[in-house]
Amino acid sequence: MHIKNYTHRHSGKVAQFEVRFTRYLDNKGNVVNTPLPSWANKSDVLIPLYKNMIQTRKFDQAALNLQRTGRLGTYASPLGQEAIGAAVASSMWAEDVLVPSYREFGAQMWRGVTMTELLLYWGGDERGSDYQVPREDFPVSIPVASHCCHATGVAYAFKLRKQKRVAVCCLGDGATSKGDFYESLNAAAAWHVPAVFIISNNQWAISIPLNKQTSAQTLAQKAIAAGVVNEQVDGNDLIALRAVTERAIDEARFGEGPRLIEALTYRLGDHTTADDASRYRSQAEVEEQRSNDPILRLRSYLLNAGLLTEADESELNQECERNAAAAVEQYLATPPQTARSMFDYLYAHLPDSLRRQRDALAGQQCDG
Amino acid sequence: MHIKNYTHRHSGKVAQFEVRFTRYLDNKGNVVNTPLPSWANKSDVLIPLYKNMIQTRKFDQAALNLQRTGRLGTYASPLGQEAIGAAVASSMWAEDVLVPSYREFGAQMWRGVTMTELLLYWGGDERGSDYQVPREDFPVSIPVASHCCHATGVAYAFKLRKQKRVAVCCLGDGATSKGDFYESLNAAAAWHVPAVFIISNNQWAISIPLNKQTSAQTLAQKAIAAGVVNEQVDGNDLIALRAVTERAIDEARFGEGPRLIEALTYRLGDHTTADDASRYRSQAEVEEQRSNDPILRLRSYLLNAGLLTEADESELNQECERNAAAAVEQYLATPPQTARSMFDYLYAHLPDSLRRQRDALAGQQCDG
Amino acid sequence: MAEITLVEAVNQALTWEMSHNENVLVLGEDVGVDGGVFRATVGLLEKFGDERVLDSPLSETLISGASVGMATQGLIPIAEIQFMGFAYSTIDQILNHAARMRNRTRGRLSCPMVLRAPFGGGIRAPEHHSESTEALFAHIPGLRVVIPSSPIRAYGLLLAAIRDPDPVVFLEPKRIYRLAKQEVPNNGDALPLDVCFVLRPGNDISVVTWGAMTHEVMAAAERLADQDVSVEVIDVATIKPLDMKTILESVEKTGRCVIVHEAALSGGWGAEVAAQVAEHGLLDLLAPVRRVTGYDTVMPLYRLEDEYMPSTDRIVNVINEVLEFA
Amino acid sequence: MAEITLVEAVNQALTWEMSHNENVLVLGEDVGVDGGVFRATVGLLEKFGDERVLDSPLSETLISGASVGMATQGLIPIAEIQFMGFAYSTIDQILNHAARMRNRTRGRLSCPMVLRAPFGGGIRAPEHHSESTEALFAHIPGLRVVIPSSPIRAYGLLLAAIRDPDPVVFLEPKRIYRLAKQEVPNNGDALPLDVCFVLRPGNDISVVTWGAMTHEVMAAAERLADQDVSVEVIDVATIKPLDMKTILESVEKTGRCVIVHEAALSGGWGAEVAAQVAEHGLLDLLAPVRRVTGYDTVMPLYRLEDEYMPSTDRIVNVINEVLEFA
Ligand SMILES: Cc1ncc(C[n+]2csc(CCOP(=O)(O)OP(=O)(O)O)c2C)c(N)n1
Ligand SMILES: Cc1ncc(C[n+]2csc(CCOP(=O)(O)OP(=O)(O)O)c2C)c(N)n1
Ligand SMILES: [Mg+2]
Ligand SMILES: [Mg+2]
Repeated sequence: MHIKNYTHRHSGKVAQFEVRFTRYLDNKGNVVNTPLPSWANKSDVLIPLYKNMIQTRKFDQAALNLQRTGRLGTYASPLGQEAIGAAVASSMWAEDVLVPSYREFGAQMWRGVTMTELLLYWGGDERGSDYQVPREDFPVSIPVASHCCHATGVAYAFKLRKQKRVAVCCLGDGATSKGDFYESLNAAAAWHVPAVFIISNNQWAISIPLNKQTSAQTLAQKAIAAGVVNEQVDGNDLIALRAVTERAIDEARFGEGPRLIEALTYRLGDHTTADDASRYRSQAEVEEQRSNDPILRLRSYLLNAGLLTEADESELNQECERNAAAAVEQYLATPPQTARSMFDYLYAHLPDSLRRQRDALAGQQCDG
Repeated sequence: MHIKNYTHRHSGKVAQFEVRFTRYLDNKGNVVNTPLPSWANKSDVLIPLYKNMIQTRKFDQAALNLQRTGRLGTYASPLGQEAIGAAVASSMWAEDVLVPSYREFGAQMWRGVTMTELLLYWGGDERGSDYQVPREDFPVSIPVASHCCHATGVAYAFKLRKQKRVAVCCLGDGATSKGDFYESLNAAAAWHVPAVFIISNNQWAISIPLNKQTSAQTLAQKAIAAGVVNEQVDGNDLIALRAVTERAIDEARFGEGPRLIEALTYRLGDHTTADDASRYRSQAEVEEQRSNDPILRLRSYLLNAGLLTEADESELNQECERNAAAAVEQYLATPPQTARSMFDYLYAHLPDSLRRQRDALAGQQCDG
Repeated sequence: MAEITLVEAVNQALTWEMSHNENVLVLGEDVGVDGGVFRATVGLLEKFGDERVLDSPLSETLISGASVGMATQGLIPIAEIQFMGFAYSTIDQILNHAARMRNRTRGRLSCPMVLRAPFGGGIRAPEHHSESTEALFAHIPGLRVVIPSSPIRAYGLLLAAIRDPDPVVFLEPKRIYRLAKQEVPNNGDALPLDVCFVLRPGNDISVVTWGAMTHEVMAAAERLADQDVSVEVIDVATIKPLDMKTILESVEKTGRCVIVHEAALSGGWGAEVAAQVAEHGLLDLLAPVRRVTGYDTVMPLYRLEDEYMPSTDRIVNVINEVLEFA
Repeated sequence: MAEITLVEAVNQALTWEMSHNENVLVLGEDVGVDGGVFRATVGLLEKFGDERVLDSPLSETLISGASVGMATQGLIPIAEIQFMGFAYSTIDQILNHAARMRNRTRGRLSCPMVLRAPFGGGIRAPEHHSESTEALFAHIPGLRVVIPSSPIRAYGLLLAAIRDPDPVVFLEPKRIYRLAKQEVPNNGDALPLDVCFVLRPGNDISVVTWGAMTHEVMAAAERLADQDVSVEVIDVATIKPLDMKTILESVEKTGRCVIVHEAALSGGWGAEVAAQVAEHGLLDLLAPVRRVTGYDTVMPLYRLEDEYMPSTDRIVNVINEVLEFA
């Protein structure tokens, strides 16, 4: 038994869509698409971005090391995805708000979150989310995709107050399967707010590869469901990424409505330190992806373009390593919060009924 | 200050989509698209469908009358949307499973749900969901879109058991804003299960018009986010609807994966009897939509095509009216359940700890 | 001064606060042109425009989650969930984000939002429209849960909820939306949160309740007064955090306690009240604390809803049993 | 027979039941190739194939809702939610659909599904990974909530949960996933649901607990035994519906009762136990029922988690206070 050969005739097309893709550099750093953006030959633009990527990687190494030696909790490495944070954050204004996932340290650091704060957070201390610089940025969201709603809300506040600010939300490929991602996108468009959603499509959500996550050919097209302008970009190509994010954020800022960008990248490390990726993906796949390393790619481009020397580079590396080491030291030297600090920020004013509990905590008992 | 004139160059298109639309009859019942489906000149196919639409309307009138006279609870009228139920249900096999919204009485009745059962349900009696005929069909889902997940799950069961059955889910335009709708679609595609989602786009979700609900130009395109084949159809054109639903359901049945259909229609009545639509939409809009009445349209077509005479029609009307009246009578004559029936179906076996409560209920007290 | 209903008092409070604080906005399904399915937001769109009276897509998760985002920016979103039966998908946002934003950022960000929802049975509503699940929210640390029981308290408590710097779930007993009218001075005066209200002083027994059930309890108290039984009626109002001081003082005086709520017995908020009375008031108690509640069943469709909900008769009976306990 | 851990016992039960009932399937995030982030489903994919061991998209609402659909077709889906902190978006499906499918269709359709989730603190996990919110589920009529406290009980109770014709939320205390090993005969024998287990008989005081806390309570009982205090330890196991018979019989014997759980105090499931003990056991009680629980705070990040959770010391102290009460 099989399907009849139906002959029903469509009367016409009522909508058409396409997803476009941008890449400037191939994985050797060669230019494959011209003209390049105007800033692509400016070292004052590119070197800070490159440095942010290096710093992110040095931080990552330090954090992994702390974790392995029992001095940090479960930790999620951004290895291989460093271009995204640099591109996104450098396309934002200071007064914009970042609503990050748990893997966008580069973006957070660019905006002023310190490595010590990041370590405190992953080291189990709430003070790590009390960012001293980007005071309005969100703490990382562990519940996947739930923070997309926050970005829509923040962007709504900007619109209501006629502020030229943008809420930028970073999420993963796995996050695009969640309903709150879709609801946020749909409402952002319906309300026409300045929110930009950046998907770091690193091909894996823990052990779930993209093709088990969705049958959509691209993640960019998820935006079509909400009527949101979208595009796909090579997420390991800093030049392409920055061109795309800069435009999207700018457009959102100046009233063009929300945007969605799918950045194609690859998670080179385990999902977190609690994960063992060798259980579900081949070493060959990972090895192949190493040649796409965004840092190596930008490095080749910068060296070729004469924007960076090997000497600059080694200095940069050393500086970033020193910074990471200093943060580690500061982190390890930070005394823990007192137990009763559990009550300090629970409410603006601790309700009377909780005072007893707080006081009992000192005496090691809790019975209302 | 305005947006810079960005020049970033896309490297190419990575995906393309279109939404197609089908209509065979204009709103006067004239054929505007040929060839018609093969069954479009068969009275044994069309008259039962026409009758189902008439029956649905007669039921609706009876239910509204009961509600107005205080003998039925809040009730949601399908006025103006009768073609959808007839087309969808007649495209299903008996062993398929319908997962309906609260407004698809026509589809439910076609499948064997009795008008008495429908009245009992809206009259506040659980027995109204104990359908004697389509034993596996779902009861209506009041929480909007939550039932989409059920359709995906039912379809998964069919796939697992290699049954050639389809789960058909009916939902409204408002439902497409909910995350569970999207999650269901995405998983249905990822799992490649025989589920068909039918959106009755009646342009309103209570007082929210479609353009406040979403910025998507069509609702069919929401399926693109999940990689689901989709199309749009004139939902007041029974011929087009049936052609489209029959094919989609057949394709799903024979392993082509899920389908989504957007049926364009209009809610001629209030949202429910608790609603007063004149608060938020103009009488002129409603009047204009009356000319799109799906029953009148099919009637004209049938009369023109010689498939129906005015005499047949009046007989049909009378029969449907009698059926509705009989159901009303049966409904009103049904004695209420006992109070302790609250416990009868709570669990397969009532836990000991609840026996006391059940017994206390007789004695009018509940204190554990 | 005209007398107004509870739902009108909600509207009056919203109007007052939106007039006096431009950071306040309302959002939800049908809150704009329609004025809300219960008309709680009627007239706001005309007064404050469609940016501050925001009809949202049909997405409860988004409504609550976007409110979190707005609140961190210093707006005070008042989100309406159309019925409590559709509020469960907000729990993720309320529990994982709203109620802990201040704590997790050590005070850097906070979440001054209000989530309003009508709840409870008794209006012959369809399936899923009549439940009372306040306990699900009240268990969440960092949250406040407030339930008014009269027009005056709806006005004063809603103003307080809006002004509170932390998230508040404000549950409106829809059965009494239009049951009784009161004169409610529109003076912007809030009532205190976190304290119970003694609706009727008495000496023989303390009856603790909230929301619509205050009406059955007051009726029971009236009836018992005829038998010379003096019932103290306590309206908890802010069920989370719980003002046990007022309740325990009352029980100290009366020695007997009955708790009344519509929600299912097991794990209902009455359990918390009972547990605390039994712990801290044990020596005062002359009889066991009893609860008169809905059953541990699914809220039945409306034909049987009156059998489900505590009636004045049931309350009177249990009070009598407690009084007779020796 | 080899000794196995609690999580291995879960795996053993899943394997047994899937081998003996082809209607059983598991679904969830990472349950297939990865074998679950805690390895509860390891090996199942190889044995039963990817149609019965279904890696799902990252969508908890869908996982629970699709399970409802499957269950109405007579499948027995065992859905894994990776951590309880991500289970809140399932409440809508569990409360509005799963737990009332049988009731709302008068028995025509039913929902024999199991929703498994690891819960609780103590493993230095990231934010949102350590909460205990069993009370949210336990308040839902029509549901069962089951919590094992040892490998043997994990095996027997999970088998029972899978075979139960109604929906069961099965919460696994992840702190003890690998804490202790036991010989667990793999014979397919289920343990009974809806009854408490007396882990240790005693005469002086009844301590009621569940999940990981049984370990602290047993340690406390050991320690008190040295002081000649005889503690009866009751593992509630099925917290909903609640077997008060066993608990009340114990309190009748001991006259004293302490309840211990990790979850926040207010509205925790201990409130229900305490309320019922206080009501039905009032005349037996020689001292107030006390609760030793987490605080009404947000579960702190891991540096302070030990301060949050009831320790053996805290439990011993409260037991001593209750024993000294006169
Ligand atoms: C709502 C929710 N469900 C499950 C988890 C457990 N979890 C943590 S990360 C993750 C995968 C996320 O994948 P993706 O969105 O692609 O981000 P990536 O980790 O690859 O950066 C899962 C399932 C979670 N944190 N939140
Ligand atoms: C989850 C949820 N939120 C809110 C409601 C209240 N409500 C009932 S119907 C409705 C509008 C639904 O619109 P649509 O999906 O277009 O279906 P229609 O009523 O037009 O057939 C709303 C908001 C609900 N039933 N469920
Ligand atoms: Mg990923
Ligand atoms: Mg509609």
